Amino acid sequence: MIPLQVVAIVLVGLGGLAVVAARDPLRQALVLGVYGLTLVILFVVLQAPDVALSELVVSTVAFPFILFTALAKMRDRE
Amino acid sequence: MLVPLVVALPLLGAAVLGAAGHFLPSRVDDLVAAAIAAAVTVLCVVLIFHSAHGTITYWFGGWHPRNGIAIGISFSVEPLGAGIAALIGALMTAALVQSIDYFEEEVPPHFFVLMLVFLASMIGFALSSDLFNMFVFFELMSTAAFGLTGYRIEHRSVLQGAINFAVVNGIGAFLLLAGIALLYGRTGALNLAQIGQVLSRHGADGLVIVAFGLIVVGLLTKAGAVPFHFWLSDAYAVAPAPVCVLFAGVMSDLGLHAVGRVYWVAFSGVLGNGHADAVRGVLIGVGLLTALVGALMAFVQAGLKRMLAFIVISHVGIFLTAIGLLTARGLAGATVYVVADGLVKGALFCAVGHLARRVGHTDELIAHGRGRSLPLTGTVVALGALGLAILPPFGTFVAYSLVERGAGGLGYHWLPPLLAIATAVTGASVLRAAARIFLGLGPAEDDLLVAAPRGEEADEGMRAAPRRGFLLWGPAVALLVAGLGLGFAPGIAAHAVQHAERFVDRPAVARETLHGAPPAPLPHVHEQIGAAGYAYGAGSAILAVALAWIGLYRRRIPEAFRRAAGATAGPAVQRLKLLHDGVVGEYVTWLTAGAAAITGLLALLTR
Amino acid sequence: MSPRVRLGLFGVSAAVLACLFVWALTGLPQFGAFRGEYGRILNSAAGPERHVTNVVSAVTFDYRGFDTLGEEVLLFTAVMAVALLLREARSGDERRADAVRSDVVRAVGLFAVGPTVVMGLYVAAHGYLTPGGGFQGGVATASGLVLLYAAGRYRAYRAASPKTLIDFAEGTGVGTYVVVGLAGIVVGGSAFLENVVELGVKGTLASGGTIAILNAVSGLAVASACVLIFHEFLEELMTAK
Amino acid sequence: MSFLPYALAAWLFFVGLYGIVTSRHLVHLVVCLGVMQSSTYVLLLAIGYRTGKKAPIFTSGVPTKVGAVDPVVQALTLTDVVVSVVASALILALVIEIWKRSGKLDPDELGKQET
Repeated sequence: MIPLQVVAIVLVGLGGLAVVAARDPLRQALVLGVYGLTLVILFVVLQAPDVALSELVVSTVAFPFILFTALAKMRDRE
Repeated sequence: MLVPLVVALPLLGAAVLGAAGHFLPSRVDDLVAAAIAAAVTVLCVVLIFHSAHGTITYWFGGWHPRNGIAIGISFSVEPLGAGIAALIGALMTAALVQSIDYFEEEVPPHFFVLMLVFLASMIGFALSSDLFNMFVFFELMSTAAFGLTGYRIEHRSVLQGAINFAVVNGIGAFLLLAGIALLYGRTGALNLAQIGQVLSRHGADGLVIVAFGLIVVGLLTKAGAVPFHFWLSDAYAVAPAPVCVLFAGVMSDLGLHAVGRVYWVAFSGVLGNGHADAVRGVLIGVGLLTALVGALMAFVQAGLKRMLAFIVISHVGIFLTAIGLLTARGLAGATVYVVADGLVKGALFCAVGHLARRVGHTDELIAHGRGRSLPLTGTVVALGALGLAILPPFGTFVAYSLVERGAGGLGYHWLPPLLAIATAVTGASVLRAAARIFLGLGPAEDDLLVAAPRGEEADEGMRAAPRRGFLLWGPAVALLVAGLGLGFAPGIAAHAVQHAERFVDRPAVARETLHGAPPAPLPHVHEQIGAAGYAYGAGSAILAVALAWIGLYRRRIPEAFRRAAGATAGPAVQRLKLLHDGVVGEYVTWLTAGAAAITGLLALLTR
Repeated sequence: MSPRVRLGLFGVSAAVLACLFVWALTGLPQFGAFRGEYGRILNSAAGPERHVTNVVSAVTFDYRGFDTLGEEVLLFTAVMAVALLLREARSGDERRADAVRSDVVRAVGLFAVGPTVVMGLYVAAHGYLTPGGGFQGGVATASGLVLLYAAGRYRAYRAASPKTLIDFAEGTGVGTYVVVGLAGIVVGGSAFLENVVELGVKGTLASGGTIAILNAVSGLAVASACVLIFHEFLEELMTAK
Repeated sequence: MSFLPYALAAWLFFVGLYGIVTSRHLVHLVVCLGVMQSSTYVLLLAIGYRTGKKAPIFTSGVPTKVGAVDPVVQALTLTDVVVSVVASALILALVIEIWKRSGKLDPDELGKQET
């Protein structure tokens, strides 16, 4: 196991915890984006560029966009 | 040649309706979908007979195994699986025919797209012999199903039922996938037969046991076994009745069918010798618990849809017990039972749909006596109830008697009576509701029963409009006739056992799948229903009628006896009711507890 | 169940389950020592047999192409289900003003639209040669269109994503996958999803036979699925309620 | 040390599960579901990794004989990543509808009212 893999694994582990611990959905959506990027790094060092690319497009644009739109909608009446 | 069509045809139909369905009136969309479902049913029936001579293994993309190692995805079609596929097709056809007149409004094409995808995914799940492919169809099935559950978005309980469904099934799917990943790490294979080959070379260590546990838990979540059943009663109670025909008739049972396949094809080599008792104990334990809890909960429901949902749970328990016997006869019994019972439950849900459409309510206390104008539907419900209560000589009874002999063969003579009690209680629940709604018997109030949450039973937005009825009740009658009539199919029990015998011969199945070896010859089987079988069948039906009477007129029972019964059963029932409160966090907690218990017990018993 | 009881029950069962899970994980081969036959066969066979350089896409679109059909339909199904759920009539007049007002954001957004879409298409097209493919490229292309919205051009975004056309594209994407599969039976006289097209020269865009077609078709389906989802959510946001 | 990647998968699985059980906001719950899902990706890719081997992409100059990490797990994962977003979107659509009807997003409150 190379050091980069260890670093990536630790980052993902912390990232996952941070996502769950962020109880405010708006902040959580931001943390989730960062978590996605750590996953991308992990997939790259696991020699899975195809999956990394998948995760990249999904976690940087698609999922945050959907989350923010949903949250923006639901802030309306509160 | 025919094999891929049973999945490709509905998918193509779904794509076409998705692209062009907007331009057609919804009746046309519906007819197209129904025609496809009917064609698929016919294909599946043809496949039952084609595969009788030997399993049809179909390799997608033409990627046949190389030196006995599977590199592609395959469907394995044998009569038992094809029979279940035919059941799926028949129920879907009935549901789509009924929905022509069931919905008052213009139904968006998306609904039919989802129905067709649902059809394709269930059939794919039933026939696939690749573990990951099964997972894909599992997810597809869930996604289509919870879209359909949320169809009537007007009421919140509907949305909540759909969310509980999505979350719990999602977690179940992750458990399943984790199990698949573990197996892939061990065997480097995804094909069930190949996994079985590799596993049987080594002993049962932690990985094998936990992987089996996780996969079983994932599948049981879909099936709705206790304690994974909470989502099911929420979801089935709120989905439109034609959709429930499929949910109740077959979706739940598919999870169990998969447990049987995964065990026999992949795990029987490594767990079968020496550990079979452990697996048997756990599966039968969960099965019996599910059968009895489901029956009890069904009996205290006033809402017909929720009652039927708990009946589904109870019967899932019965099937799980049958599969858990881990014998060919148990497997055959479970399969015939799934088909016969699926048709009966489908008929009941169709009848409920008709009732909802005509009366506007399906709560037995609210609809008390209002069904008098629907004698035919009432007859269907009453006969269906007796079918649930395994009245001889109908289809469900023939299946039950197979299970009964299977249990007897293992010396489990205490098992058949327990199962018969569950069938009697479920039959009694429906009989009682039928007597109240269609005959107006008994009082119109009963504090013992759980009333349905507002909006759920009235099929929100559905008004009591008189209508030409044929398309509403026709499918119910057809399904009921098929389900009860299955008992008269000549030699069905013997055929089922023959093919089950072939199915449980793991090494032969693996040789056939991976090396193209000729199928093992069909063993000679003679099946005769004994006196004990008839006694249980008649006993269950009589008990069902008696319990229904008690349910209606329990005030006539002597006070002292009633109070004693209330004091013992009351608190337990009350506590049980309280657990089903719709909080998703609690459902997930139970899921975790159940997963830990099942996997932990397997680990303890095999050590 | 009170929260404390729930947490207690969860804690105990999760702990048990976690121990079992870890027990199972110790049975796996050492990290990095995996020697699965399946993957090894495909790694050596895919190049010669299918004339592609990216084995992952050969697995995705050929050896396990049937799975991918399932995944693609899953996407399609989820989109249809979202459309079914959010189907309420949304009155067209109550649209809100564009959400983004900052000129800098608009400029950056507008500037990024072109490259993102081009990059998405590139990733989609070269899937069987280099990392990427229809799934990743499809999402990227759809994301490019979303940037139009971020750039404050809701109208432009709507113009670029006409609902009926995208619906049609989505259905076509899935339908074509099935049709290509059926072509294996009808034209080739062989199996569902079996290759019936010239394999072409390895390393060029015109290689891979059905892999190239299925890759393109998936790109279309994924892109339209994402656009449709974005569309539904945006419409939901834009309708005041 | 070599157990670390597998441990990560287990960690993510249970962290996500904990988040779901204790969640007081439906959107938070959906995101936690996503964390659980990513644990299965990590598990699959960790299983398929082979020390010293490269990605299974054999552009000119890379002979097939060298071998590569397992391509199958990657194919299984990459489509699932894309699909999972849309599946989450579906649940979020349900959440939006619930909010529109009740103005509530706390799963516990939602459940209690029903009974």
